[in-house]
Amino acid sequence: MQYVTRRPIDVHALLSQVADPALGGTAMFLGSVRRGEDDGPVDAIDYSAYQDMVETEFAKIVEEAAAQWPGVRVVGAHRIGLVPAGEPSIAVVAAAPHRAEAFAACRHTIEEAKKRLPVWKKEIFTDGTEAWRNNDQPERDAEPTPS
Amino acid sequence: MQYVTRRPIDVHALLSQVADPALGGTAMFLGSVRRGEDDGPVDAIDYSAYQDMVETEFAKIVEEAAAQWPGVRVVGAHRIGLVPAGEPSIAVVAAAPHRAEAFAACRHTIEEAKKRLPVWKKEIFTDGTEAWRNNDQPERDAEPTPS
Amino acid sequence: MHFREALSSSTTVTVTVRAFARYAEILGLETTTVELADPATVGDAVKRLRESIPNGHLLPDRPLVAVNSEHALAEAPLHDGDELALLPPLAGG
Amino acid sequence: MHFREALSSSTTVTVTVRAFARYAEILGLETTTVELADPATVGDAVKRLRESIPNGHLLPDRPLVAVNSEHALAEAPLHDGDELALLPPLAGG
Repeated sequence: MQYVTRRPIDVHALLSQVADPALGGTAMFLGSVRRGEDDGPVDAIDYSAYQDMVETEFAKIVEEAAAQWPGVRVVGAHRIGLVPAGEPSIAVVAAAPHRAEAFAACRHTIEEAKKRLPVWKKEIFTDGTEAWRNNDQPERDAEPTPS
Repeated sequence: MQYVTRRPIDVHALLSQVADPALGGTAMFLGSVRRGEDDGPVDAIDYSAYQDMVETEFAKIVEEAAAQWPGVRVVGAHRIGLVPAGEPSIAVVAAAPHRAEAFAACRHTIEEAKKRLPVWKKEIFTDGTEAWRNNDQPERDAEPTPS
Repeated sequence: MHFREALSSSTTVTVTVRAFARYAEILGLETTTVELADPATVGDAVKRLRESIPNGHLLPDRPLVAVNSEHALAEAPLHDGDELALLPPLAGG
Repeated sequence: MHFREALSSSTTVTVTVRAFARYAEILGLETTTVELADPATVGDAVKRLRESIPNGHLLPDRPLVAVNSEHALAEAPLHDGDELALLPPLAGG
Protein backbone atom coordinates (compact mmCIF):
# COMPACT_ATOMS: atom_id res chain seq x y z
CA MET A 1 0.00 0.00 0.00
CA GLN A 2 1.41 3.37 -1.00
CA TYR A 3 2.04 5.95 1.67
CA VAL A 4 1.93 9.05 -0.53
CA THR A 5 -1.41 9.92 -2.06
CA ARG A 6 -2.92 12.85 -3.91
CA ARG A 7 -6.43 12.00 -2.73
CA PRO A 8 -8.14 12.80 0.57
CA ILE A 9 -7.02 10.41 3.28
CA ASP A 10 -9.35 7.43 3.57
CA VAL A 11 -9.57 6.60 7.27
CA HIS A 12 -11.72 3.52 6.74
CA ALA A 13 -9.31 2.05 4.21
CA LEU A 14 -6.41 2.50 6.66
CA LEU A 15 -8.37 0.93 9.53
CA SER A 16 -9.32 -2.01 7.30
CA GLN A 17 -5.69 -2.65 6.46
CA VAL A 18 -4.76 -3.30 10.08
CA ALA A 19 -8.02 -4.95 11.18
CA ASP A 20 -7.42 -8.36 12.77
CA PRO A 21 -9.48 -10.02 15.52
CA ALA A 22 -6.24 -10.80 17.38
CA LEU A 23 -5.42 -7.08 17.61
CA GLY A 24 -7.79 -5.59 20.17
CA GLY A 25 -6.31 -2.08 20.33
CA THR A 26 -6.01 0.36 17.46
CA ALA A 27 -4.54 3.85 17.80
CA MET A 28 -4.78 6.40 15.01
CA PHE A 29 -3.28 9.83 14.57
CA LEU A 30 -4.52 12.36 12.05
CA GLY A 31 -2.60 15.56 11.40
CA SER A 32 -4.64 18.28 9.73
CA VAL A 33 -3.85 21.60 8.12
CA ARG A 34 -4.28 24.02 10.97
CA ARG A 35 -5.77 27.50 10.90
CA GLY A 36 -5.82 28.64 14.50
CA GLU A 37 -5.41 32.07 16.06
CA ASP A 38 -1.62 31.89 15.86
CA ASP A 39 -1.42 30.45 12.37
CA GLY A 40 -2.44 33.40 10.23
CA PRO A 41 -5.11 33.13 7.55
CA VAL A 42 -3.95 29.79 6.10
CA ASP A 43 -6.21 28.67 3.27
CA ALA A 44 -4.35 25.49 2.43
CA ILE A 45 -0.96 23.84 2.43
CA ASP A 46 0.69 22.68 -0.76
CA TYR A 47 2.65 19.54 0.13
CA SER A 48 5.40 18.13 -2.06
CA ALA A 49 7.54 15.04 -1.57
CA TYR A 50 10.49 13.05 -2.83
CA GLN A 51 8.14 10.16 -3.37
CA ASP A 52 10.51 7.22 -3.94
CA MET A 53 12.41 8.06 -0.80
CA VAL A 54 9.25 8.64 1.23
CA GLU A 55 8.06 5.14 0.37
CA THR A 56 11.33 3.39 1.22
CA GLU A 57 11.87 5.42 4.39
CA PHE A 58 8.31 4.89 5.62
CA ALA A 59 8.68 1.14 5.00
CA LYS A 60 11.78 1.24 7.22
CA ILE A 61 9.92 3.06 9.98
CA VAL A 62 7.16 0.44 9.85
CA GLU A 63 9.73 -2.38 10.01
CA GLU A 64 11.40 -0.77 13.01
CA ALA A 65 8.04 -0.46 14.79
CA ALA A 66 7.25 -4.12 14.06
CA ALA A 67 10.63 -5.09 15.52
CA GLN A 68 10.13 -2.98 18.65
CA TRP A 69 6.50 -4.06 19.26
CA PRO A 70 6.13 -7.60 17.91
CA GLY A 71 2.71 -8.32 16.49
CA VAL A 72 1.92 -4.66 15.87
CA ARG A 73 0.64 -3.61 12.45
CA VAL A 74 1.32 -0.08 11.27
CA VAL A 75 0.07 1.74 8.19
CA GLY A 76 0.10 5.38 7.20
CA ALA A 77 -0.68 7.89 4.51
CA HIS A 78 0.52 11.34 3.55
CA ARG A 79 -1.55 13.46 1.23
CA ILE A 80 0.40 15.73 -1.12
CA GLY A 81 -0.68 18.57 -3.37
CA LEU A 82 -3.09 21.18 -2.09
CA VAL A 83 -4.71 20.25 1.23
CA PRO A 84 -7.37 22.72 2.46
CA ALA A 85 -7.31 23.96 6.08
CA GLY A 86 -9.09 21.52 8.38
CA GLU A 87 -8.42 18.45 6.22
CA PRO A 88 -5.95 15.73 7.24
CA SER A 89 -2.57 15.64 5.52
CA ILE A 90 -1.08 12.72 7.45
CA ALA A 91 -2.44 9.60 9.12
CA VAL A 92 -0.82 6.81 11.08
CA VAL A 93 -2.70 3.75 12.34
CA ALA A 94 -1.22 1.11 14.66
CA ALA A 95 -3.07 -2.02 15.73
CA ALA A 96 -1.78 -4.22 18.57
CA PRO A 97 -3.00 -6.96 20.88
CA HIS A 98 -3.34 -4.35 23.67
CA ARG A 99 -3.73 -0.60 23.81
CA ALA A 100 -0.38 0.32 25.37
CA GLU A 101 1.56 -0.99 22.37
CA ALA A 102 -0.96 0.49 19.94
CA PHE A 103 -0.45 3.98 21.40
CA ALA A 104 3.32 3.58 21.62
CA ALA A 105 3.73 2.32 18.05
CA CYS A 106 1.41 5.01 16.66
CA ARG A 107 3.23 7.79 18.49
CA HIS A 108 6.66 6.47 17.53
CA THR A 109 5.70 6.19 13.87
CA ILE A 110 4.32 9.72 13.59
CA GLU A 111 7.41 11.16 15.33
CA GLU A 112 9.77 9.26 13.02
CA ALA A 113 7.71 10.18 9.96
CA LYS A 114 7.92 13.89 10.84
CA LYS A 115 11.68 13.60 11.38
CA ARG A 116 12.68 11.41 8.47
CA LEU A 117 10.30 11.67 5.53
CA PRO A 118 11.24 14.07 2.73
CA VAL A 119 8.02 16.06 2.56
CA TRP A 120 7.72 19.85 2.37
CA LYS A 121 4.95 22.30 2.85
CA LYS A 122 4.16 25.70 1.49
CA GLU A 123 1.44 27.63 3.26
CA ILE A 124 -1.07 29.37 1.03
CA PHE A 125 -2.70 32.38 2.70
CA THR A 126 -6.09 33.88 1.94
CA ASP A 127 -4.42 36.94 0.37
CA GLY A 128 -2.68 34.68 -2.14
CA THR A 129 0.79 34.92 -0.57
CA GLU A 130 2.78 31.77 0.07
CA ALA A 131 5.51 30.74 2.48
CA TRP A 132 7.62 27.62 2.90
CA ARG A 133 7.23 26.34 6.40
CA ASN A 134 9.58 24.18 8.46
CA ASN A 135 8.34 21.92 11.22
CA ASP A 136 10.73 23.47 13.74
CA GLN A 137 9.90 27.08 12.91
CA PRO A 138 7.75 29.07 15.31
CA GLU A 139 4.41 29.78 13.73
CA ARG A 140 4.80 33.50 13.02
CA ASP A 141 8.26 33.12 11.54
CA ALA A 142 7.76 31.13 8.36
CA GLU A 143 10.44 31.53 5.73
CA PRO A 144 9.22 33.72 2.87
CA THR A 145 9.29 32.30 -0.61
CA PRO A 146 12.12 33.97 -2.56
CA SER A 147 10.63 36.18 -5.27
CA MET B 1 -24.01 13.26 21.96
CA GLN B 2 -24.71 9.98 23.69
CA TYR B 3 -21.79 7.79 24.66
CA VAL B 4 -23.64 4.46 24.84
CA THR B 5 -24.94 3.06 21.56
CA ARG B 6 -26.42 -0.19 20.34
CA ARG B 7 -25.23 0.42 16.81
CA PRO B 8 -21.79 -0.20 15.26
CA ILE B 9 -19.39 2.60 16.17
CA ASP B 10 -19.35 5.32 13.51
CA VAL B 11 -15.76 6.53 13.30
CA HIS B 12 -16.55 9.27 10.80
CA ALA B 13 -19.31 10.70 12.98
CA LEU B 14 -16.94 10.84 15.96
CA LEU B 15 -14.19 12.50 13.91
CA SER B 16 -16.69 15.07 12.58
CA GLN B 17 -17.72 16.01 16.10
CA VAL B 18 -14.21 17.14 17.03
CA ALA B 19 -13.18 18.54 13.64
CA ASP B 20 -12.00 22.15 13.88
CA PRO B 21 -9.37 23.87 11.71
CA ALA B 22 -7.70 25.19 14.89
CA LEU B 23 -7.11 21.64 16.12
CA GLY B 24 -4.31 20.20 13.99
CA GLY B 25 -3.83 16.91 15.84
CA THR B 26 -6.44 14.21 16.36
CA ALA B 27 -5.77 10.96 18.20
CA MET B 28 -8.25 8.11 18.21
CA PHE B 29 -8.36 4.84 20.07
CA LEU B 30 -10.56 1.92 19.06
CA GLY B 31 -10.91 -1.12 21.31
CA SER B 32 -12.20 -4.20 19.55
CA VAL B 33 -13.47 -7.58 20.68
CA ARG B 34 -10.36 -9.72 20.58
CA ARG B 35 -10.01 -13.32 19.49
CA GLY B 36 -6.28 -14.00 19.64
CA GLU B 37 -4.38 -17.18 20.45
CA ASP B 38 -4.73 -16.62 24.19
CA ASP B 39 -8.36 -15.58 24.15
CA GLY B 40 -10.11 -18.84 23.40
CA PRO B 41 -12.74 -19.18 20.65
CA VAL B 42 -14.57 -15.92 21.41
CA ASP B 43 -17.43 -15.35 19.00
CA ALA B 44 -18.68 -12.12 20.47
CA ILE B 45 -18.98 -10.12 23.66
CA ASP B 46 -22.34 -9.16 25.09
CA TYR B 47 -21.86 -5.74 26.73
CA SER B 48 -24.29 -4.32 29.25
CA ALA B 49 -24.20 -0.97 31.05
CA TYR B 50 -25.78 1.16 33.73
CA GLN B 51 -26.56 3.71 31.08
CA ASP B 52 -27.52 6.79 33.11
CA MET B 53 -24.37 6.51 35.14
CA VAL B 54 -22.18 5.86 32.11
CA GLU B 55 -23.38 9.07 30.51
CA THR B 56 -22.84 11.25 33.59
CA GLU B 57 -19.48 9.65 34.41
CA PHE B 58 -18.20 9.95 30.85
CA ALA B 59 -19.25 13.62 30.79
CA LYS B 60 -17.13 14.11 33.93
CA ILE B 61 -14.12 12.41 32.33
CA VAL B 62 -14.44 14.70 29.29
CA GLU B 63 -14.68 17.78 31.53
CA GLU B 64 -11.58 16.71 33.42
CA ALA B 65 -9.67 16.25 30.16
CA ALA B 66 -10.77 19.69 28.95
CA ALA B 67 -9.53 21.20 32.24
CA GLN B 68 -6.18 19.40 32.04
CA TRP B 69 -5.57 20.15 28.34
CA PRO B 70 -7.28 23.45 27.52
CA GLY B 71 -8.64 23.62 24.01
CA VAL B 72 -8.84 19.86 23.63
CA ARG B 73 -12.09 18.30 22.41
CA VAL B 74 -12.88 14.75 23.45
CA VAL B 75 -15.71 12.47 22.36
CA GLY B 76 -16.29 8.77 22.76
CA ALA B 77 -18.66 5.90 22.21
CA HIS B 78 -19.27 2.51 23.77
CA ARG B 79 -21.28 -0.07 21.89
CA ILE B 80 -23.43 -2.35 24.04
CA GLY B 81 -25.33 -5.52 23.21
CA LEU B 82 -23.70 -8.24 21.15
CA VAL B 83 -20.43 -7.12 19.51
CA PRO B 84 -18.84 -9.70 17.18
CA ALA B 85 -15.12 -10.51 17.45
CA GLY B 86 -13.03 -8.03 15.47
CA GLU B 87 -15.54 -5.18 15.74
CA PRO B 88 -14.92 -2.11 17.92
CA SER B 89 -16.74 -1.85 21.23
CA ILE B 90 -15.21 1.41 22.42
CA ALA B 91 -13.84 4.54 20.77
CA VAL B 92 -12.25 7.70 22.10
CA VAL B 93 -11.26 10.66 19.92
CA ALA B 94 -9.30 13.68 21.13
CA ALA B 95 -8.51 16.70 18.97
CA ALA B 96 -5.98 19.31 20.07
CA PRO B 97 -3.93 22.15 18.60
CA HIS B 98 -0.87 19.85 18.62
CA ARG B 99 -0.30 16.13 18.66
CA ALA B 100 1.23 15.75 22.13
CA GLU B 101 -1.97 16.93 23.84
CA ALA B 102 -4.13 14.91 21.45
CA PHE B 103 -2.31 11.69 22.37
CA ALA B 104 -2.27 12.52 26.09
CA ALA B 105 -5.97 13.40 26.26
CA CYS B 106 -6.97 10.34 24.24
CA ARG B 107 -4.92 7.99 26.39
CA HIS B 108 -6.13 9.57 29.63
CA THR B 109 -9.76 9.33 28.57
CA ILE B 110 -9.61 5.66 27.59
CA GLU B 111 -7.84 4.76 30.85
CA GLU B 112 -10.41 6.61 32.94
CA ALA B 113 -13.29 5.15 30.92
CA LYS B 114 -12.01 1.62 31.56
CA LYS B 115 -11.63 2.35 35.28
CA ARG B 116 -14.80 4.29 35.98
CA LEU B 117 -17.62 3.45 33.58
CA PRO B 118 -20.16 0.85 34.71
CA VAL B 119 -19.99 -1.47 31.73
CA TRP B 120 -19.76 -5.26 31.84
CA LYS B 121 -18.93 -7.94 29.36
CA LYS B 122 -19.88 -11.53 28.94
CA GLU B 123 -17.82 -13.53 26.48
CA ILE B 124 -19.75 -15.76 24.13
CA PHE B 125 -17.70 -18.71 22.88
CA THR B 126 -18.18 -20.65 19.66
CA ASP B 127 -19.46 -23.67 21.60
CA GLY B 128 -22.27 -21.54 23.03
CA THR B 129 -20.82 -21.25 26.54
CA GLU B 130 -20.58 -17.84 28.17
CA ALA B 131 -18.41 -16.25 30.84
CA TRP B 132 -18.40 -12.90 32.61
CA ARG B 133 -15.04 -11.28 32.15
CA ASN B 134 -13.32 -8.67 34.30
CA ASN B 135 -10.78 -6.24 32.85
CA ASP B 136 -8.20 -7.21 35.44
CA GLN B 137 -8.58 -10.97 35.04
CA PRO B 138 -5.93 -12.91 33.19
CA GLU B 139 -7.27 -14.15 29.88
CA ARG B 140 -7.60 -17.86 30.65
CA ASP B 141 -9.20 -17.28 34.01
CA ALA B 142 -12.57 -15.76 33.24
CA GLU B 143 -15.22 -16.17 35.88
CA PRO B 144 -17.80 -18.79 34.84
CA THR B 145 -21.43 -17.77 34.68
CA PRO B 146 -23.29 -19.36 37.58
CA SER B 147 -25.68 -21.99 36.26
CA MET C 1 -33.56 13.50 42.37
CA HIS C 2 -34.59 12.38 45.85
CA PHE C 3 -36.89 13.64 48.52
CA ARG C 4 -34.78 13.95 51.60
CA GLU C 5 -36.20 17.25 52.71
CA ALA C 6 -39.85 16.34 52.27
CA LEU C 7 -39.40 13.19 54.31
CA SER C 8 -36.74 14.30 56.78
CA SER C 9 -38.96 13.54 59.73
CA SER C 10 -39.58 9.90 58.72
CA THR C 11 -37.81 7.24 60.75
CA THR C 12 -37.08 4.97 57.79
CA VAL C 13 -35.46 5.45 54.40
CA THR C 14 -36.56 3.52 51.37
CA VAL C 15 -34.06 3.13 48.55
CA THR C 16 -34.36 1.60 45.12
CA VAL C 17 -31.71 -1.05 44.51
CA ARG C 18 -30.50 -1.89 41.02
CA ALA C 19 -28.36 -4.92 40.28
CA PHE C 20 -26.34 -5.24 37.08
CA ALA C 21 -24.69 -7.95 35.00
CA ARG C 22 -23.49 -10.86 37.15
CA TYR C 23 -25.09 -9.49 40.30
CA ALA C 24 -28.47 -9.37 38.53
CA GLU C 25 -27.93 -13.02 37.55
CA ILE C 26 -26.94 -14.05 41.08
CA LEU C 27 -29.92 -12.34 42.70
CA GLY C 28 -32.35 -13.17 39.92
CA LEU C 29 -33.56 -9.58 39.87
CA GLU C 30 -32.61 -6.24 38.36
CA THR C 31 -34.38 -3.98 40.78
CA THR C 32 -35.89 -4.09 44.28
CA THR C 33 -36.41 -1.77 47.21
CA VAL C 34 -35.17 -1.90 50.78
CA GLU C 35 -36.46 0.01 53.77
CA LEU C 36 -33.89 0.86 56.42
CA ALA C 37 -33.88 2.63 59.76
CA ASP C 38 -32.78 6.25 59.45
CA PRO C 39 -29.86 7.09 59.45
CA ALA C 40 -28.70 4.42 56.97
CA THR C 41 -25.55 3.82 54.98
CA VAL C 42 -24.69 1.90 51.82
CA GLY C 43 -23.19 -0.78 54.08
CA ASP C 44 -26.50 -1.18 55.91
CA ALA C 45 -28.36 -1.70 52.64
CA VAL C 46 -25.84 -4.27 51.40
CA LYS C 47 -26.04 -6.15 54.70
CA ARG C 48 -29.82 -6.26 54.43
CA LEU C 49 -29.67 -7.51 50.82
CA ARG C 50 -27.12 -10.21 51.70
CA GLU C 51 -29.38 -11.45 54.53
CA SER C 52 -32.85 -11.12 53.05
CA ILE C 53 -32.62 -12.00 49.33
CA PRO C 54 -32.17 -15.56 48.03
CA ASN C 55 -28.47 -15.92 47.02
CA GLY C 56 -27.82 -12.52 48.59
CA HIS C 57 -24.93 -14.06 50.54
CA LEU C 58 -23.14 -14.51 47.21
CA LEU C 59 -22.67 -10.74 46.96
CA PRO C 60 -19.37 -9.43 48.30
CA ASP C 61 -19.39 -7.76 51.74
CA ARG C 62 -18.30 -4.53 50.10
CA PRO C 63 -19.35 -4.54 46.48
CA LEU C 64 -18.60 -1.61 44.19
CA VAL C 65 -21.66 0.65 44.41
CA ALA C 66 -23.07 3.90 43.10
CA VAL C 67 -25.62 6.15 44.78
CA ASN C 68 -27.69 8.21 42.34
CA SER C 69 -25.21 7.41 39.54
CA GLU C 70 -22.10 8.44 41.51
CA HIS C 71 -19.44 6.03 42.74
CA ALA C 72 -19.85 5.73 46.54
CA LEU C 73 -18.25 4.02 49.54
CA ALA C 74 -19.87 1.64 52.04
CA GLU C 75 -19.91 4.46 54.59
CA ALA C 76 -21.91 6.82 52.36
CA PRO C 77 -25.29 7.84 53.83
CA LEU C 78 -28.52 6.82 52.12
CA HIS C 79 -31.53 9.07 51.96
CA ASP C 80 -35.13 8.28 51.22
CA GLY C 81 -35.63 7.91 47.46
CA ASP C 82 -31.96 7.26 46.65
CA GLU C 83 -31.01 4.80 43.93
CA LEU C 84 -28.36 2.34 45.06
CA ALA C 85 -26.63 0.44 42.24
CA LEU C 86 -24.67 -2.78 42.84
CA LEU C 87 -21.83 -2.83 40.33
CA PRO C 88 -19.85 -5.99 39.53
CA PRO C 89 -16.15 -5.36 38.75
CA LEU C 90 -16.13 -2.95 35.79
CA ALA C 91 -15.24 -4.42 32.44
CA GLY C 92 -15.86 -1.84 29.75
CA GLY C 93 -13.90 -1.41 26.54
CA MET D 1 20.30 0.98 -9.19
CA HIS D 2 23.69 2.32 -10.29
CA PHE D 3 26.57 1.09 -12.36
CA ARG D 4 29.56 1.31 -10.13
CA GLU D 5 31.06 -1.99 -11.19
CA ALA D 6 30.64 -1.52 -14.90
CA LEU D 7 32.38 1.83 -14.69
CA SER D 8 34.84 1.22 -11.89
CA SER D 9 37.82 2.03 -14.05
CA SER D 10 36.58 5.48 -15.05
CA THR D 11 38.30 8.45 -13.46
CA THR D 12 35.15 10.50 -13.09
CA VAL D 13 31.77 9.89 -11.48
CA THR D 14 28.59 11.37 -12.86
CA VAL D 15 25.68 11.75 -10.49
CA THR D 16 22.12 12.87 -11.04
CA VAL D 17 21.17 15.71 -8.74
CA ARG D 18 17.56 16.31 -7.72
CA ALA D 19 16.44 19.46 -5.94
CA PHE D 20 13.15 19.67 -4.04
CA ALA D 21 10.75 22.30 -2.76
CA ARG D 22 12.53 25.55 -1.83
CA TYR D 23 15.87 24.36 -3.22
CA ALA D 24 14.24 23.67 -6.58
CA GLU D 25 12.87 27.22 -6.48
CA ILE D 26 16.23 28.73 -5.54
CA LEU D 27 18.13 26.88 -8.25
CA GLY D 28 15.35 27.14 -10.84
CA LEU D 29 15.71 23.43 -11.63
CA GLU D 30 14.54 20.08 -10.35
CA THR D 31 17.25 17.91 -11.80
CA THR D 32 20.75 18.24 -13.22
CA THR D 33 23.93 16.17 -13.43
CA VAL D 34 27.42 16.80 -12.12
CA GLU D 35 30.63 15.09 -13.12
CA LEU D 36 33.27 14.81 -10.40
CA ALA D 37 36.78 13.40 -10.11
CA ASP D 38 36.79 9.90 -8.61
CA PRO D 39 36.79 9.43 -5.62
CA ALA D 40 34.03 11.94 -4.83
CA THR D 41 31.87 12.66 -1.82
CA VAL D 42 28.52 14.33 -1.25
CA GLY D 43 30.43 17.38 -0.03
CA ASP D 44 32.32 17.61 -3.32
CA ALA D 45 29.07 17.58 -5.28
CA VAL D 46 27.48 20.25 -3.11
CA LYS D 47 30.57 22.44 -3.44
CA ARG D 48 30.42 22.12 -7.22
CA LEU D 49 26.71 22.98 -7.29
CA ARG D 50 27.21 26.02 -5.05
CA GLU D 51 29.97 27.30 -7.35
CA SER D 52 28.63 26.44 -10.78
CA ILE D 53 24.85 26.93 -10.75
CA PRO D 54 23.17 30.37 -10.73
CA ASN D 55 22.01 31.02 -7.13
CA GLY D 56 23.88 27.89 -6.06
CA HIS D 57 25.58 29.94 -3.33
CA LEU D 58 22.15 30.24 -1.66
CA LEU D 59 22.29 26.54 -0.80
CA PRO D 60 23.66 25.74 2.67
CA ASP D 61 27.25 24.46 2.91
CA ARG D 62 25.92 21.21 4.33
CA PRO D 63 22.34 20.72 3.20
CA LEU D 64 20.35 17.69 4.22
CA VAL D 65 20.91 15.11 1.44
CA ALA D 66 19.99 11.62 0.37
CA VAL D 67 21.97 9.29 -1.87
CA ASN D 68 19.82 6.77 -3.74
CA SER D 69 16.87 7.56 -1.42
CA GLU D 70 18.83 7.07 1.81
CA HIS D 71 19.72 9.86 4.21
CA ALA D 72 23.48 10.54 3.87
CA LEU D 73 26.23 12.70 5.34
CA ALA D 74 28.54 15.15 3.54
CA GLU D 75 31.35 12.61 3.87
CA ALA D 76 29.45 9.82 2.09
CA PRO D 77 31.14 8.59 -1.13
CA LEU D 78 29.43 9.07 -4.48
CA HIS D 79 29.60 6.49 -7.23
CA ASP D 80 28.89 6.79 -10.91
CA GLY D 81 25.14 6.71 -11.52
CA ASP D 82 24.15 7.69 -7.98
CA GLU D 83 21.17 9.94 -7.37
CA LEU D 84 21.95 12.79 -5.01
CA ALA D 85 18.90 14.56 -3.56
CA LEU D 86 19.09 18.02 -1.96
CA LEU D 87 16.48 18.13 0.80
CA PRO D 88 15.31 21.39 2.38
CA PRO D 89 14.48 21.09 6.11
CA LEU D 90 11.78 18.41 6.33
CA ALA D 91 8.25 19.59 6.98
CA GLY D 92 5.89 16.66 6.57
CA GLY D 93 2.71 16.09 8.47
